Amino acid sequence: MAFFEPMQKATEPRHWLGDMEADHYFYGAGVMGQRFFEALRDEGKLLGSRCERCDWTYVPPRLYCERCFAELKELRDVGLRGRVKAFTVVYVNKQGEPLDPPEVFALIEFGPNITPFLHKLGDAPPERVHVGMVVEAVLKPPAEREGKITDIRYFRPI
Amino acid sequence: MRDVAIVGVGCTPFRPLTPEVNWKELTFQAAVRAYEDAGIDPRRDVDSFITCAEDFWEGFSIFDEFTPDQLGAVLRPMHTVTGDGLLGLANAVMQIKTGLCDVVVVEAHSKISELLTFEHVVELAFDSVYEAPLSRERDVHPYYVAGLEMQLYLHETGTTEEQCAAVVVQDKQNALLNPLAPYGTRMSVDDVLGSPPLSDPLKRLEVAPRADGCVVLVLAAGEIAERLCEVPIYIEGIGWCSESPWIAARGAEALYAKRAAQMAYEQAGITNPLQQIDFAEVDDRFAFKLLQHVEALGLAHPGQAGKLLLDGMFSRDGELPVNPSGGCLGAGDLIEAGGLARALEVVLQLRGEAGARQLPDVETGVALSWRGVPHGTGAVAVFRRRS
Amino acid sequence: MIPKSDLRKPRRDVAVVGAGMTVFARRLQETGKEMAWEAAKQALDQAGLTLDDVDAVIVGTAPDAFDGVHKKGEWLLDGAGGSGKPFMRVFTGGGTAVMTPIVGWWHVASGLFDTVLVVNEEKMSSVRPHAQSAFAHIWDPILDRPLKPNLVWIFAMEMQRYMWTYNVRYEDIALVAVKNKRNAVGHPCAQLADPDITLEDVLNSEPLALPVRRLDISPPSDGAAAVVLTREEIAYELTDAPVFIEGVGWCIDTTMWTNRDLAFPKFVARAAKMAYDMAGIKDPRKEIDIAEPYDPFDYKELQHLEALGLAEPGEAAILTREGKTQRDGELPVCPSGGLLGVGNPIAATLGIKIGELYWQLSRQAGPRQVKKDARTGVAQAWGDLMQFSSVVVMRRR
Amino acid sequence: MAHEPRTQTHNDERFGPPPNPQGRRLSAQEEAQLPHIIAKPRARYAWAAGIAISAFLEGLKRGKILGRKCVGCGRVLVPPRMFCERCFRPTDEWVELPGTGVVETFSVSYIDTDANRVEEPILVGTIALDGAPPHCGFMHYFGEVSPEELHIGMPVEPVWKPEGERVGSILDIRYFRPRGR
Repeated sequence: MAFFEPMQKATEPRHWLGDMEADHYFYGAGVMGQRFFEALRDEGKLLGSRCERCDWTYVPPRLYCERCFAELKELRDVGLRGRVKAFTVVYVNKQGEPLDPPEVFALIEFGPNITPFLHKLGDAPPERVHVGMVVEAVLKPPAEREGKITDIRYFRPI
Repeated sequence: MRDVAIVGVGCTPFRPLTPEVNWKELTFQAAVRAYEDAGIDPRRDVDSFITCAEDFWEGFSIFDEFTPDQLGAVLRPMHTVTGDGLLGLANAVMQIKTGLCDVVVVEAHSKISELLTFEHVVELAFDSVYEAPLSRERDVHPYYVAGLEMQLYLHETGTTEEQCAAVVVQDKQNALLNPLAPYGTRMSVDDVLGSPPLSDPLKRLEVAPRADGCVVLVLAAGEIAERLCEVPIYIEGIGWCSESPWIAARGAEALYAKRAAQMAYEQAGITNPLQQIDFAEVDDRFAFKLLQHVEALGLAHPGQAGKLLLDGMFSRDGELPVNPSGGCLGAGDLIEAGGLARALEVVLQLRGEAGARQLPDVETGVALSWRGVPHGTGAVAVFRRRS
Repeated sequence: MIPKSDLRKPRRDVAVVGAGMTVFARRLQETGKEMAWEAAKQALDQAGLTLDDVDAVIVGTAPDAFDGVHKKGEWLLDGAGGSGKPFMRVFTGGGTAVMTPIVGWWHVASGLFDTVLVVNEEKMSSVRPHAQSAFAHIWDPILDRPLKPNLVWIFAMEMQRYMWTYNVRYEDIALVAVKNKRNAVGHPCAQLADPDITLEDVLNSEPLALPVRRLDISPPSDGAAAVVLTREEIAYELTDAPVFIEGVGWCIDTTMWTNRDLAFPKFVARAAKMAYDMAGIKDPRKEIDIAEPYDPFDYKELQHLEALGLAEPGEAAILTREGKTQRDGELPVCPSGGLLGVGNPIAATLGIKIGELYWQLSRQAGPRQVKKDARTGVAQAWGDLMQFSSVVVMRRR
Repeated sequence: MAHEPRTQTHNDERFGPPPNPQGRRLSAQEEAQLPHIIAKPRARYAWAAGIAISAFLEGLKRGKILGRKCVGCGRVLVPPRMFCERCFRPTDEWVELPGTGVVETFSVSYIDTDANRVEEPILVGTIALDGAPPHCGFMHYFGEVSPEELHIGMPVEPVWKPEGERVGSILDIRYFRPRGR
């Protein structure tokens, strides 16, 4: 006999409910993340870290260059203004229910040789968003910033 | 270095739900079939076992604990690859090539129907400081990342939404001939384009529905394979590659797949894939991924796959059939088992055992896997029936 | 039965040419990626190589539930140097510490790659309220989890069974903790080094799940470690003293842990036999000069020495009592300070198992260098639900 | 803008390798100032119990401990499974065990599942069940016994919840107690 006897009645199979959740997690921002978020919170600046050898700037800044593994020591302010490289309009939430209004996510380029930056777009009707559109970051007021990525509310067209 | 061939395959049918068995019983059934097919006794003949699984898909911390019994691997060398089935296959190939092992078993399964919060777990793979908080704020569906990548691909290659929708039509039609595939049907491009938008330009029907199932492959060193079976299917090349894990690092092309293909082709001596490859099975969890992956395999110039698909080049009777199994869209998104499901179809076709969907005169086939949103990791394997 | 092939014999030699590790401690400041990079960069620097020289990357990290990150290997990959390269993560619980170098070995020995970077990382401080919140999910959800177990329970049960079966005294087991915490004093990454620790300190430490007390256990920790592996020819170009991986073995026992005899870890013995056979070792007691067995608990060092064939069942405690496993003893065991002394960031203990053997066998271990001229060593790790073991034999030729 | 480099070699000769071990533990105050995100994952499951464990749970509800016999090796597998992992073949028949057994091993635990300290120790262990092969059984609590009395080899029996309270769970057994108590 190659197989075991199967269950035959729809009521026979049992299932067991459970989870794989901890109470919560502390997700630290890291050595470079700390500098990025402090600059965002306290000075309203977006920082990147530059690899001299590869002539490449990472935003948000990384401690190391992904390409050559050099330690990155130079931080630079990339400004709050960039261009839309790609975008999408999302219509549903995780439960499959409609998102009203829909959310617009985008990759934003701050310039040549800089990694694009993932964030949301706002103050723009989805149908008017296009690739190449110039946008700028809208920050929360200084008093409301917490040192989180959501200190940037979204990017809006200029 | 030694040759490596597939000498046995086994699987369960792919289905939306499998409430009547747990993952051990599911896997046992696929394993029994694979060992029967290979004519081996796992308790005696197998030198190493590999399972491909991720903890959060399964709901167990250290899922490796729960892997040996159902494969016959108790008190034997066995380990888990936290990756797609083709990554497991790569480990098996290397183990045999070293000379350490003669016969290796690779298993991957999906019991994804048991995960009640799939979308949340997908988001858990995003960077928890820079990426996840953005979608968590309004509980946004994590497949927005696929929408973003699709938009980038369409914009930079000129591929159209109709061409992507045609992928769904073709896959679901191919699946009608595959008894393992649960999602075969007939539909039109307009049906797909008219389905609700998920994340522009991605439509609901362009997302592969998930499925449960298990695939087990038995590999053997070439000199043994010849003795074990009549038609060993040789793994002529296998490659894998990961791009930067940052969502924002994505480009329009599937660089991971391109590099994985380069590695596999180099081993297989493939310099002109269009000439040397007869058909392909590629991951298409999202319709546009099929086109992007076909281009990464060098089977179409960048931006041309969509047009060629409409011309019928990749259909079952085309010049270069792609996803005769129905792919992920027709056979189901099998999570980490996706790569082995692709490989399984390639093996069945090369053996001439694909039944109603058998392609004529095929000798070399290629399988391509992708680890899904939000990652850029993929693997490519080239299989051949040697005459 | 399938006759074994004539071609079955590893023929390409693989050596360790560099190792690195970070401090093991609660490290909330760095991300896992950043720690992985620190260790990987050091290993490459020590080998005199750059990331361009690396053909493939292998990553080890234990449960995703520690970090609360799904597909943690993918997340770590840029810090481990994997961007744009063939990248592989394998996972065998605590056994990952010595499994990734085995996987690295077959990457090179297969002929597919020349030089690979093996990076293991672990961060246990992210999960709240305690690392136990992650361990709660390692149990069978139907048979075990309803009983609300604590991970320490199974080790207590195993230790109890071990002591009972082989008539081993707790006082002798506790000596392992004393030895390793003292050994760790020479280790710059150590979390729990203590030059003044005494047997009484261990015996009187807080009872957790008896027979296990606080000082019988290695502490949860954050850290990373890395090694560079390459083929023989390149190894000799890089260094005069490469340390070769001569034998690898790994083995897993049944999931049904309540159906096993917990006194003797048969799976460790099987993994060891596989590695010894490959290395041509017939009498490990005579041929092994130094050992780095997995010691998350003090009794585990003893049980593992026995399963590794370095002591008879029940004898390891006697060897410990007689001082033979001290750094200057006949068979130095855990000269690094082990998990008990240096710390236990699960997968990252690669650095005190394979890393330490590399430094010891190439005679670079500084103040930790063992007295005897050690040429052959064995490292071992252990994981899952007390059921998996990985073993590596290393040798300086 | 530049920051202190992290890749510098330490030259402290009291220590051996690694040559450049980075990292330190922060003070509580420093930790509190780290930018971070606090989040709780949502990872919920409905695992299929499967053929063997579904029947096992139904058995518990009826106050019975069920095993599966493999005629290949002659073992009675408890907890049951539909295939024998040793013989790699389907198991053959259901067997009802008497429920009694001996203590295979145990712990006297002063910590609970979240590592909190408990005043009254939790007595827990595995039971080698009568009718099953040596070492074969499952984990459970012990009750009606003092930590000093509890020992390996002690004969024990299950104490069931009243029939009306049983739901088909391992907790349908309250605990095991010394036999005949």
